[in-house]
Formats: sequence, C-alpha cells, structure tokens
Amino acid sequence: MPAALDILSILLILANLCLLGSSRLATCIRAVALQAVILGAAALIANRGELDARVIVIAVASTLIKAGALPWLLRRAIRESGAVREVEPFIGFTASLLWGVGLLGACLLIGARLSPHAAQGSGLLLTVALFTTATGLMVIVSRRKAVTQVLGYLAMENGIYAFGMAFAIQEPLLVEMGVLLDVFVAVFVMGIAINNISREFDHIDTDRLTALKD
Amino acid sequence: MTLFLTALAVMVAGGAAAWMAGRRPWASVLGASAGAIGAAVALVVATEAALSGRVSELRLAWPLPFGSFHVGFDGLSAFFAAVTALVCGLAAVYGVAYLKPHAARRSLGPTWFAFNLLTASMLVVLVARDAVLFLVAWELMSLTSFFLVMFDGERPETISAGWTYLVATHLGTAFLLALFVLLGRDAADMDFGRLQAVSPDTAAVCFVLALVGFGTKAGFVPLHVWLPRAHPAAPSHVSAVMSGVMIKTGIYGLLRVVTFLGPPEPWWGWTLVAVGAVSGVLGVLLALAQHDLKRLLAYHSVENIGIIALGLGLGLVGLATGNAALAVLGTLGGLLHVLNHAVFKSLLFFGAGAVLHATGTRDLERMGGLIHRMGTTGASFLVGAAAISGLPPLNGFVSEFLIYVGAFGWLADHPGSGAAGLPAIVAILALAMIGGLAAACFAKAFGVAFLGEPRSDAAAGAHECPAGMRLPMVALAALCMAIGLLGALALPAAIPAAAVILPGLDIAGACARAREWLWHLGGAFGLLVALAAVLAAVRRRLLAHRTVTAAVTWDCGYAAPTARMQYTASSFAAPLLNSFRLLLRPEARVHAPEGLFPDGASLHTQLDDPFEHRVFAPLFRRVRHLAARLHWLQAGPSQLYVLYVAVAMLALLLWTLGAGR
Amino acid sequence: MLWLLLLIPTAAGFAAMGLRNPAALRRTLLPAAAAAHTALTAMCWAVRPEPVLNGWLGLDELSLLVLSITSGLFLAAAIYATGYLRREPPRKTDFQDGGLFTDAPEARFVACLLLFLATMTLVTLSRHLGLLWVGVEATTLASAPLIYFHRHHRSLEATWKYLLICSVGIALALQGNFFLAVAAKGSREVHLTVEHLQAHAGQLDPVWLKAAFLFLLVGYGTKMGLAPMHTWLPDAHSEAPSVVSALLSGALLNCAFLGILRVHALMGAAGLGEFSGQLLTGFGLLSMAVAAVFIIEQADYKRLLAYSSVEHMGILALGAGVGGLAGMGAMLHMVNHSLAKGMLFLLAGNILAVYRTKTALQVRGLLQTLPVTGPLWVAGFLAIAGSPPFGLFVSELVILKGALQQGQTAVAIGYLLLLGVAFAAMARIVLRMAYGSPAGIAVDPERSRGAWAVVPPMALGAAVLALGLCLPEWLQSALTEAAAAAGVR
Amino acid sequence: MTTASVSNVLLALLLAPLLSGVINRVKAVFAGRTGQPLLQPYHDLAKLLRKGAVYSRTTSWVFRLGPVAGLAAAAACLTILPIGGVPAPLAFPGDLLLLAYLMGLMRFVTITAALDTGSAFEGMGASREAWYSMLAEPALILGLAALAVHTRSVSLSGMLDGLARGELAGPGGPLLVLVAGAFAIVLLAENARIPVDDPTTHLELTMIHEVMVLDHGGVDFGFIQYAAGLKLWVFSGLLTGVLLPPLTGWWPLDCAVGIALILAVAAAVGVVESVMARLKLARVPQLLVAASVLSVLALALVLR
Repeated sequence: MPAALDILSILLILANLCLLGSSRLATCIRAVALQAVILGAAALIANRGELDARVIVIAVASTLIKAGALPWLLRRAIRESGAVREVEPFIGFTASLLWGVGLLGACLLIGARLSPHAAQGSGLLLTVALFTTATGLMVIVSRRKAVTQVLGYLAMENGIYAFGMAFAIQEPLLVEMGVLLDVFVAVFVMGIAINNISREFDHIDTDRLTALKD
Repeated sequence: MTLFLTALAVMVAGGAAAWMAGRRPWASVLGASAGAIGAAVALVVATEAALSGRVSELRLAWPLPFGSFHVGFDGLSAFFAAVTALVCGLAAVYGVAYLKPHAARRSLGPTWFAFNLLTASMLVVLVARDAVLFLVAWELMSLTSFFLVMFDGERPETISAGWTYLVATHLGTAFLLALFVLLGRDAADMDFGRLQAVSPDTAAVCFVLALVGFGTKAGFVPLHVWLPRAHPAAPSHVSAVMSGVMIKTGIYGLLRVVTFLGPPEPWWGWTLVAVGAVSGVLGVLLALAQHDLKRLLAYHSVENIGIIALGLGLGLVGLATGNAALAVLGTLGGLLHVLNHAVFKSLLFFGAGAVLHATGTRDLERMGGLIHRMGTTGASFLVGAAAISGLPPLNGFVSEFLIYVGAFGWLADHPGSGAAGLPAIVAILALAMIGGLAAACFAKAFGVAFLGEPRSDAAAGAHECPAGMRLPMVALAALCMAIGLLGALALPAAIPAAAVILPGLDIAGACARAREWLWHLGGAFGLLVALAAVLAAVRRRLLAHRTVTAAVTWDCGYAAPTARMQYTASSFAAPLLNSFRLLLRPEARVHAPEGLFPDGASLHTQLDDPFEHRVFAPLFRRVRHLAARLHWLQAGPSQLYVLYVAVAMLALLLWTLGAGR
Repeated sequence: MLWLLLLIPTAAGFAAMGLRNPAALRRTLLPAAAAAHTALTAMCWAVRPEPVLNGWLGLDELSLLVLSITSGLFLAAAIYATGYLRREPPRKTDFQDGGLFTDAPEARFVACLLLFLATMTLVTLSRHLGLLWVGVEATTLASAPLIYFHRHHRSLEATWKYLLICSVGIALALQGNFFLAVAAKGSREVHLTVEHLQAHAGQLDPVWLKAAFLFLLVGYGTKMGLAPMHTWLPDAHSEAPSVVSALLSGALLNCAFLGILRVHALMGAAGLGEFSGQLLTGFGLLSMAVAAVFIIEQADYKRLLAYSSVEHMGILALGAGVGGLAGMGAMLHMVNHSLAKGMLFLLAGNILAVYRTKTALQVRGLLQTLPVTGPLWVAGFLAIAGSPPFGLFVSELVILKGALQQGQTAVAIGYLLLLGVAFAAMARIVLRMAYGSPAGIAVDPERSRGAWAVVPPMALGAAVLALGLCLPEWLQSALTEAAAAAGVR
Repeated sequence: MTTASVSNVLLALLLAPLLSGVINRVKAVFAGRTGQPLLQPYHDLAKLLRKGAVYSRTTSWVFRLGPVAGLAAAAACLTILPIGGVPAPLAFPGDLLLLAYLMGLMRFVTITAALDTGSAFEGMGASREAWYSMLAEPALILGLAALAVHTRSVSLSGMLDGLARGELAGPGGPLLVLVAGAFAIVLLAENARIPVDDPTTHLELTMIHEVMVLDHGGVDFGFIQYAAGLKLWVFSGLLTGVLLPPLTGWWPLDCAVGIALILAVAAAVGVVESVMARLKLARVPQLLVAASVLSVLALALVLR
C-alpha cells in the first residue's frame, strides 16, 4: 500500500510548511513532534513485510523520544529562560514559505535525478525526505532563537530518518545508531547547552552569541 | 671534499659550542675562531680546486624524498666558494672586536652560531649537487642571515626590515621551488645530473623563473627593495658577508641553472644585460641620494650586481651567438667582478662598521674629519672607495676593463651589425654612466665622512677601532691593490669557472689573450704607481728645507670658518640628482634664507626607493584592504555559518546531479 | 589488542570521572593512560593486529598512521595538561571583560580528554563506515565539554557554534551513509565495511555514489575544517584551553580527513576517482584562499593558528585530490602539520598564561620575556610556514612535485601563491610578537610553568625537525602504502 | 719606432705648459692687449716649485696626495697616447679605456683634496666637477667606441693608424666630424675652459675647477698647473688624432705635424674663449648631453 506512504509524505510536507510559516514557538514544536509521529507510522508501514521486534522497538522509541521527551525539554528551556514565545525570524514567514516552495522544487529536481536509479522505495518519499532536511536547515539558518535552531536540527533529523524509511535500509545498526545518536545530541547536549546559555545570558537568543568574529 | 666538509663541521660545531657557552666572555672568541679556522681551511681547499678546475664529487645517502647528500667541486663552485670563504673568515675575525660592546647587554653565543651556520650553509649552497640539498641550504642561509639582521630586534624599523627581507627571500625561494621541480619533473630524484629542461619553452620558462628567484637574492632591480633595508640593519661584519658574498649566491645559482638549460637563446643574454644596466644605473643613482652610510653601500651592492649581470649577459650573448671572444671576456669580467666586489664591498662595510663603532651614527651629515682620528680606517676606506669607483690602479677597474673590452671588441668586429650590437652599446653606456656616478658618490661618501671638520661631537670624539677590526681592513685593502696590479694572476682562478659556464666553446685562445692584456694593464698601473712615488719623492725633496706652515682654510677672506659651513652630503648630491629628477623625483626640503637678517637655512635632499614606494608598498596595502573587506564572511552569527554549509551542499548537489555529471 | 586500544582510554576516562579526588592520582592517571595507549600503538607497528568484530574494527596502514599521530600528540598534550591543571586556579578574572569565572570540574575535564582519545581511536580503527560515522559523532560529544572548560560566555558561544555546525555536518554525513547504502542496494545484502565496498565497487550505482560522496564530503569536511564549512574552527580553537586546541587541530581534523579519504578510496575503486579528486582539489584551494584572507592582519594569535589549520587542511585535501606523488606528500604533511600545530598551540598556551592576552599586538619581546618559549615559537612558525630544515618543507615540496607531475600546473601555481601570501601575513604577526621590546607590557613570568610547559612542545618541535632532516625508508614506504590505502593513486 | 714613441712623451712633457701660454697669447691678441709672454707658464711653474707651502689645519695627507696622484695620472696618459700616427710606448687593446679612467682618477683625487679643506667653496666646486664629468664621461667613451668600430681596433695606437688618409672627404667623414665635435666639447669641459668654466674669473662662486684648488700653493699648485697642461695636451692629441691623421710615412715629420696640430688646437681654444661668453651653470649639462648625442649618432652611423 504505497498510497499510505504517499499520504504520509503529503502530511510531512504540510508539517514542514507549518514549521516554516508559523510564528509561535509552541506551534513549531508541535509541528516537529507531528513529523516524528508520522515517521513512526511510516516506519511501520514501510517495513510491513518483515515486521520484527527490532523495527517496532526502534520506531516506537524514536517516536516517543522525539514526540515526547524533546518537546517537553524545549518547553522547559523556554519557560526557564522566560523568553518571548515568538519565533523572531530573520526572514519573514511569507518569504520563508516562498523559500520553502523553492527548496521543494530543488528537491524535486534532485529526487527526479536520483529516483530512477533507486532500486526500490517511493520516489515521492525520497523527495519529501530531502525536503524535510532542507526545511530543517532553512529553519536553523533563518530563525533567531537557539531553541528554533534545535528544532530545525530535529527536522533535519526527521528528514534523514524518513530517507531511511523510504529505502528501508537493512544495513544493521546504521539507521538506528545514527538516528538515536543524533537525537541524543539534539536532546541532551544541545539541551544542556541551551540551559547554560539561558543561565549565562538569561535569554536564548543567538544574536548575542556573536562576540567571536573577525 | 671531505676536508672541506670537515671544515664546515668544525665551523658549525664551534658555533654550537659558543651557543652553549652563552654569556661567558670566551664564547665570542670560540665561535669566531671556529668560523675563521673553518673558513681558512675551506679557502685553501676551494682555491686549489678553483685554480686546478678539477672536478671532485662526494655522495652520501640521505633519506629524504628524491634527495641525496651530493656535493662536488667544479670550477664554478670552487671559485665562488673561495670568494665566500675569504670574506667570511675575515668577517669572523672582525666580528669579535665589533661585537664586544654588546657583550655586556646580551649573550653573543647564538649570534656566532647563526654566523657560522650562515657561512657553512652558503658554502653548501655553492657545492650542492642535489636540488633538495641546495634548497635546504639555500633557505638555511636565508634564515640564519635573517636572524643576524634581527640582531637588535628591539627597534621597530629593524622588525619591518627583517619582515621585508624574510618575505622577499621566501617568495624568491618559491620561484626556485617551482624552477627545480619543473626541471626535475620527470626525473625520479632531483640530482643536478638529472635536471634538464624538456623543451625549449620549458627552458625559457625556467630561465625566467631563475631570473626572478635568484634575482631576488642577488638584488636585481626591481627585486632589490629588501636589500637596502636589511643590510644596514645587520651588524657590520654581517652586512659585509651579506653584501659581499651572500647576494653572489644568487648569481651562482643563475649560472648553475643556465648550465642545465642547454644552449641558451640570445634573448637570455639581452635580458640579463638589460637587467644589469637598469640595476647598475638605478642602484648607483639611489646610492648617491643616501646619507646613511651603510644604506649607501647597500645600494652600491645593487649597482655592482648590475655590473656583474652586464658581464655575464654579454657572456651569454657570446655563448648563444658562438662568439668566443665576447663570451670569454664578458664571463671572465663578470666572474672577476664577483671577486672584486666581494673584496672591496666587505672592506667598505668593515670601514662603515668602524665608523659606526667609533661615532655611534650612520648618518653622513653627522660625521667629518674622521681621517685625523681613524687613520688606518680612513686610508683603507679610501682604497675601497677608489676601487669600487673602478679607478686605476685598483681591482675594480680590472673587471670592468674586461667587460668593456669585450663589448668594444665585439662592436669592432661587427661593423654594420645594426640592432644586434645593442647589448654591447647598452653595456658600454651603462658602464660609462656608472663609472662617473660611482666616483661622484664615493667622493661624497669618503669626503663627507672622513675629510673636513667634524660635524658633530660624536665625530669629534671618535677613536680608532681596535686592531682586531683594523687587520681585516688592511688585508682587504692590500688585496684590492694586489688584484689591481696583478690581475693577470687572479684571472686563472676564474677560467675554469668560465669553462663550466661556456660549454662547447673553445675558450683557451681568448683566455690567453685576455690574460696578456691584463699584463699590459698591470704594467701601466705599475708605471702609474712608480710615477706617483717618484713625484712624491720629488715633492718631499723640494719641501725639505722650506717653511711649511699651517693656517686656517682659505675661505675667501672669511676668517673663522666653522664646521657647519662645510658643504653637506645633501648639497653635494643635489645637482647630480636634479639632472635625473624626472626619473627619481627626489624630495628636496629647502629652507631658504629670507629677510635682511635670515635665521637658519637648510637643504635636505632625500629619495625614497621608487620601487618600494610606488610598486610594492601599494601592492601589499591593496592586498590587506582586500582581505579586510572580506572579513564580514566571519561575522559571528551561527545562522550564517550553517547557511554556508547548506549552500555548499545544495550547490554541489545541483551542480552534480542537476547538470547530470 | 584493538579492544585494548579502545578500552584503556575509556576505562581511564570513567575512572577519572569517578574519583573526584585525590587530584594527584587523577593527574597521574591521564599521562599514564596516554603512555599506555602510545605504547600499544607502537606495538601495532611491530605486529599488525587482526581485525575484530567481524571486520568492523581493523587496522590498515592509513588508520595506523592517523592513530599514531593521534596517540603521540595526545601523550604530549597529556603531559602538558598535567602541568596546566596544577597551575590553573579554579576561579580567575576574565582578562577580556574582567568578569569572574570558574573552570569546569577538573574530573570532568580529564574524563572528557580521555574519552576524546577513545572516540578518536574508534574513528581510526573502524572499518565500517557507519561505525566510523558513529565515532566522528562521538568525538563531537566528547570534545564539546572540553571547549567549555573556562565557563565564560565566549567559550559557551564557541561551544554552541561547534555543536550546532558540526552536528549539522554530521547529520549530512549520515545522510551520505544512507545514500551509500542505497547505492549498494544493487548488490544484495549490503555491508558498509571498507573491504566489502571496495570489492563490490563495480556494482555500486554511480549517481547515488556521487551524491553520497558529496554528502560525506560536506559532512566530514565540516568537521575537518574545509572552507566554507570551517567557520566553527577559529572560535572553538581560540576559546578552548590551548591543550584542547592542540588536540582539535592536530588529531581531530585528521580523523575527519580519514573519513573523507575512505570514501575517496571507494570512489577511486568505482572509477569515479577523477570526480572526487577534482572536488577535493577545489575545496583544498578554496580553503587555502579563505585561510589566507583571514590570516592577513589577524589580531588574535590563537585564531591565527586556527586559520593556519584551515590552510593546511586545504593542503591535505589538495594533495589527496591531485593524487600520485602528492598523495604520499599529503600523508607526510598530515604528520608534520599535526606535530607542528600541536607544538604551536601548546606554546600559545604558555604565551597566554604569561601575557594574559590573545591579542597579538599586545605581545612584544617574546624572545626576551620567555627565553625558551620565545625561540620555540619562532621555530614553530618557521616550521608551519614550511621552511627547511623542518618537515613541512619536504611534504610541501613533494606535493608540489606531484601536482606538476600530474600536469596540474594551474593548481601548482595557485598552491605556491597562496602559500606565499599566508607566509608573508603570518610572518608579519609572529615577528612583531617575537621581537620588539617588552617594555610597558604587564607580564607575570612566574605564571610560566617550567618543564611541564616547555618539554612537550620542544619534543614535538624536535620531531618535526627530525622529519625534515631525514625520512627513513620504512617510513617513506609506510606513507606510500597509507596513500595507497587512501585510494590516492 | 720606440725612440719615436719615447720622444713623443718627452716632447709632451716639455711642451705641455706652452699650451696655456698659446691660449693666453691668442686671447690677448683678440683683446688687443700685449699680453703675457708665450713662455710665462714656465716662469710660473719655476716660481711655484721654488716656494714653500702653507697648509690648512683641517687638511690631511689626502690633501697632499691630490696633486701628486693627479700629475702621475696625467703623465701616465701620455704613455698611451699616440701622436702623429706614431704608436704610444704602451699600446695594448683597451688602452683607450685606461685613458678615460686615468682622467677619472685625476678628477677623483682633485675632488677629495678639495673636500679635505672643509671649505664651502671648494665643496661646491667639487660637486660641480663631479656633476659635469659624470655627464662628459659617456660622450668620451661612446665617441671612442664609434672610432673603435670605424677603425676595427680597440687600441688608440691601432686606431689612429687605422684612420686612413683624407677620411674627411671620404665615407667616414661625417662620422669623424661628429666624434670630433663630441671630443671638442669634452675637451672644453674637462679642461675647465669657456664656455663651461672660466679659469680667469675672480669670483669664487662662479668657479668650478679653479675653486677646488684654492687652498693649494707652492709645489702642490705647480704640480696641479703642470698636470692641467698635460691634460689639455692629451685631449688635444686625442682630438687631432681623430681630425687629421698623419700625412707622410716619415715619423719625425709626422710627429712635428702632430705637435703643431696640438698647438693649433690650443690656439683654437683661445679663439673660442675670446669670442664666446661663459654659459649659465644650468645650461652646461645640455651642452654635455649634446656631446653624448653626437657620439651616439656617430655610433649609430657606423653600426648602421
């Protein structure tokens, strides 16, 4: 049932656009969490053939972490630093959306170049995975808060994970190790860093983080 | 060969020991004596090899990529090595007394280590037969000399001078890297035996690379800018070594590389002649404008390198056109001038050092009348000044004579040769102008520094330098006269070298002829000296029983002349510089007397090196501005940095996949 | 044996984390573990250990080379760090804005150092690209706390940038691994082990392979410090304690380079060597250029060193990209650069301790103030600038010859030009620091820390000098084999 | 032949002072004065050589070296200067350069001697001397080069032989005229004659050569005067050698002709001094550069 995968892909795209377009941190966090859920589902569907414990565990675990632990931790960081709940972008939301569409186009092009060579898997999901990664990068680049940068990073992560789904890569441990490690980075290390930042600067804007330059 | 290497080892070991000794009083003596002894042995070995022209080689395994410790003597190496060893040995002797005043303030051990290492590395450069070894020794030479230039590194101007020198020599080395790698591109290792230019075009490229790379060290205009800044900054015995012999390694390298390039094109010679003419004339003009004694001497090194280039250029033209007479005379003249310049330039720098030692200043305008207090120094400086001005009966004229005769003879043999005669004419014209200007310049330098009345208390209170410094000067002065009178005996040392440079050319006859002419010249010189002696005797006899009284200088009725009424160096040089003002744009700060009762009046001419101030300084400034304008790249925000990553990624993807690569 | 290599630092690390005091024991633990690690590495030269973990962990010439560099440098750094920890007071005033700040707990510092070593060892040992990726990721985690040792806002900022940028890069590298896996889908039951991929390089799908290479190049290139992904490097190096900077520049960057080389070798085996080579060369030249731009008139001497690292990473990439003789040159250059740069950073630490400033213009008369560190500083500059008789001269010469032999004249010209510019700019700064009179500068020489501080850099300097004076046959052949293992032909 | 050469040198030594006498006579005649006797210079020399000396306290042995070395250099020139087609006793390839540089030596010692007095005037004279000679030297040497090409010889003696008879009418004529012009100008400049310098001026500020020797007296001054005579002789010989090569093969006659020509040149100088005014200092360089241009033209002519 690739149709289901396609639907999920569309949802993923929407989540991305929402992430780009929304002005409130809370919404963004939800969008990323939503992506995580979608991907969990996608994982189960993609490997429906050989649905063994390993796949399930991984899917559930990562979903729980990314949709549960992360949002909680980020909200906490925001609360502690008492920061404004706005996203404070460098690029306006409409502009970001337009950019997002542009990125989507680029990803379509790349995906189109790649998918014919793909042994199996969904071409659309491939494109969407790339697009999600690109969206993550875009958010990192175009938003001011450290929290939003973490969000963007998570989005990238989701994109890569989605890619893993798209091709149901069997390489033992590759996907899992990767995703879990990255999530670990995002959650704990960056979380810690953010807390330090909020302690040191009593806010989590990054525009004060520009003392070091030439 | 082994003896030679042992001498070098002794030198370096002694230097290291001196370093260990540090501040102890005998450290300086230890280092210097090691240097002097090593140099003496090297001198003997090299002279023997130069005269015999025998080829001896020694190859030791050296585990470096395509490198081997391969050294050897042939005429060319031996000739240059002999000159180098001579000057370095005397400089070591001179240095002990010269550095003594500094001993209280600082440890001299490291200085002597650097000095001996400089000598050793120069000699290795001259005997190296492997490109890697050559480059290593070459850079070692540059670095050690750099450290010596930074001897008193507290002064900001020394630092900037040192920087200029370091950068210049390093960029020069970059050209040499390219040169040697290009020559050895297809060879497994970079032994000199295997270096060759694969095609005529490569040969041309290599020649240009060599001209730039070695020219930077030799100080060809416009690559000379480091020279007048670095040489004065160094201690005087180091200046002597740098000006006298180190820049000659550039000449040596150029000649050595030319032997790899196969039969030369005529335009190589023409280029060299042109470079030589420009360097010679501009060098002496800029020297004329200097009032810092050591800076003036440094510019004269540029001039004399120009003369050498003229000779060797004519030699190359002769080689390319198969004209043995021109080739031999030009080459021999150039080589002999290498020797002569080494002798009188180090003599002059020793003299300048003695003056600096005695008066504490390098500014001509604050000297005067030194000859009364520093007789020996004055006399030897006068000899050096006359020699560098190419005046008979001293050695400077001998080498210029050979070059002149080469050019004249070539012209005389080719009437109606048209444009082909241009190199010869350029050489003649350049030599003629250089002769007049150099004489004027050294009349100024010697006259203002040593003659007349002292212009400052420092000059008035000057004292003769210790014997350790006088001895080398006297020796060199004697050598100036000896080579002048007996040039024919010095010539054979250069003939094997010439044979290396001029392969496939029957030079025996031309050499014999040149030698015969030098005998004639020596005869004429002898006559001149004899005449002078006789006349002096006559004068003495005539004045013997007559009243010889002393009075004040006749100043046209003015009874009480003061030192400040003397003609200054600025005024002396002003008219000559003015006739070249279009070329040089000298700055004259005139404060003319005005009003019925004028107060002070002054004239000060000064001349900034046009190449430094109009070419290199702006270039470097522009690069700095460009870099400064790009600093926003690293402006701080992490978003920007991630953007770089993202853009790079996306661009690469689109470039590769989008274009279907 | 391989397990030991991994276990020793890990165990020591956790032990250090565990025992809060006595400090003395912990401080002996650090050099002891380092020494043991080095000894093991040395033994690996004698007897090449068998791969373990069904071929996921193994040791070929390339990994052995990188491992040796890392281990040796770490030993020097460990000794230096011991002295450093002895001297460093827990609370001090920030000399830039005068605020008080503390250091991270020493136990954590030592532990992270040891874990850092463990992770780098993992990178060098892993024959499986996924595992290698894990190792690189782990190095980020282990080194981030090290950069945030001095707890003031600048170092925090540096840490944040380091984390963010490197994580993004690493994520891209993971993406690249996935692409690789997809490319390998053609051949049944994929294994991302080096041997397996090399063996089946023929069946790999070229388009996916190229894409994978791009991702991995950018990803690991970020960690390696290739322009334009180098941006974290100067900040991290200038804010981290000097001993950490030395490890980052001298060891970490090589590990990232190792990652790139593995893929480059694969590309070569798949017949795409030219494609990857051109990319490497391009990034190399770009890095050299960017580094030169920022070296000119650089005000902060630790940033200066960091940019010079960018420049030399560019040289490595260029050498590997050009291939042929230059590949061997690049290997040699990797060794030389690590030694020289480690030396320089350790010395920079001494200077910083005495002059209490990172602004080059406020440092004058080094040669007089610090009679040992000063001369070493000048020597280190000459070494890093590639003058004989130091090793970098040889390696740069080899790379140049390689470039010309491959007929890459334009590359050679650019290479020489950029080297010259960097030299001139660096000389200007270093000379001003070394010479001049220290009058009017507040220095407290009692803060210079005796043998602990000067012996390690001196040893490193001696090593660079030795490599410049003679390069034994066995080492030359080892380097050549390493280059071959890196697929540089 | 050697007897001829030696006799040439001896005659030169004997007759050199006569030249200035001739010049003065000619000037006197032009001025309508009786003027001094022809042999006056000899009397002056004799008187100077009989005098004692007064030296400035500022001066050193350099000051005393000047006249001696100068005279020696001038005398040495005679030994390489052929007169009337008779080769010089010391003739060898390249001797023409020795000639030029001996003149340089003479100048150098004079200048240093002048600077030794520490007087502003003599310093000024020295500066100007150096300036002019720097401009005159290329003219002389390039002119010699032109002759060398024309005569296929790099030795003065060989050269003057090489100048075939009646050249002035022949193809080489223009060349010779150009070179002669250049040499004439150089002669006037080097010997401090009008229009370049005025030996008889009474204002030190305007002197060049004379002001340099202000402090010399007695024997030294005698040497200087004698050396000046010799110098004039040498240049005149050079000039006549170019202009009018020997006529007969019989050397006594040739020598006689040669010497007569030299005296004629002196007379010509006298005429020039009588009819011309002295040039402004700033104009002199143009004159000298003009001389160099003439030489270059000659060279171009012969190389064409």
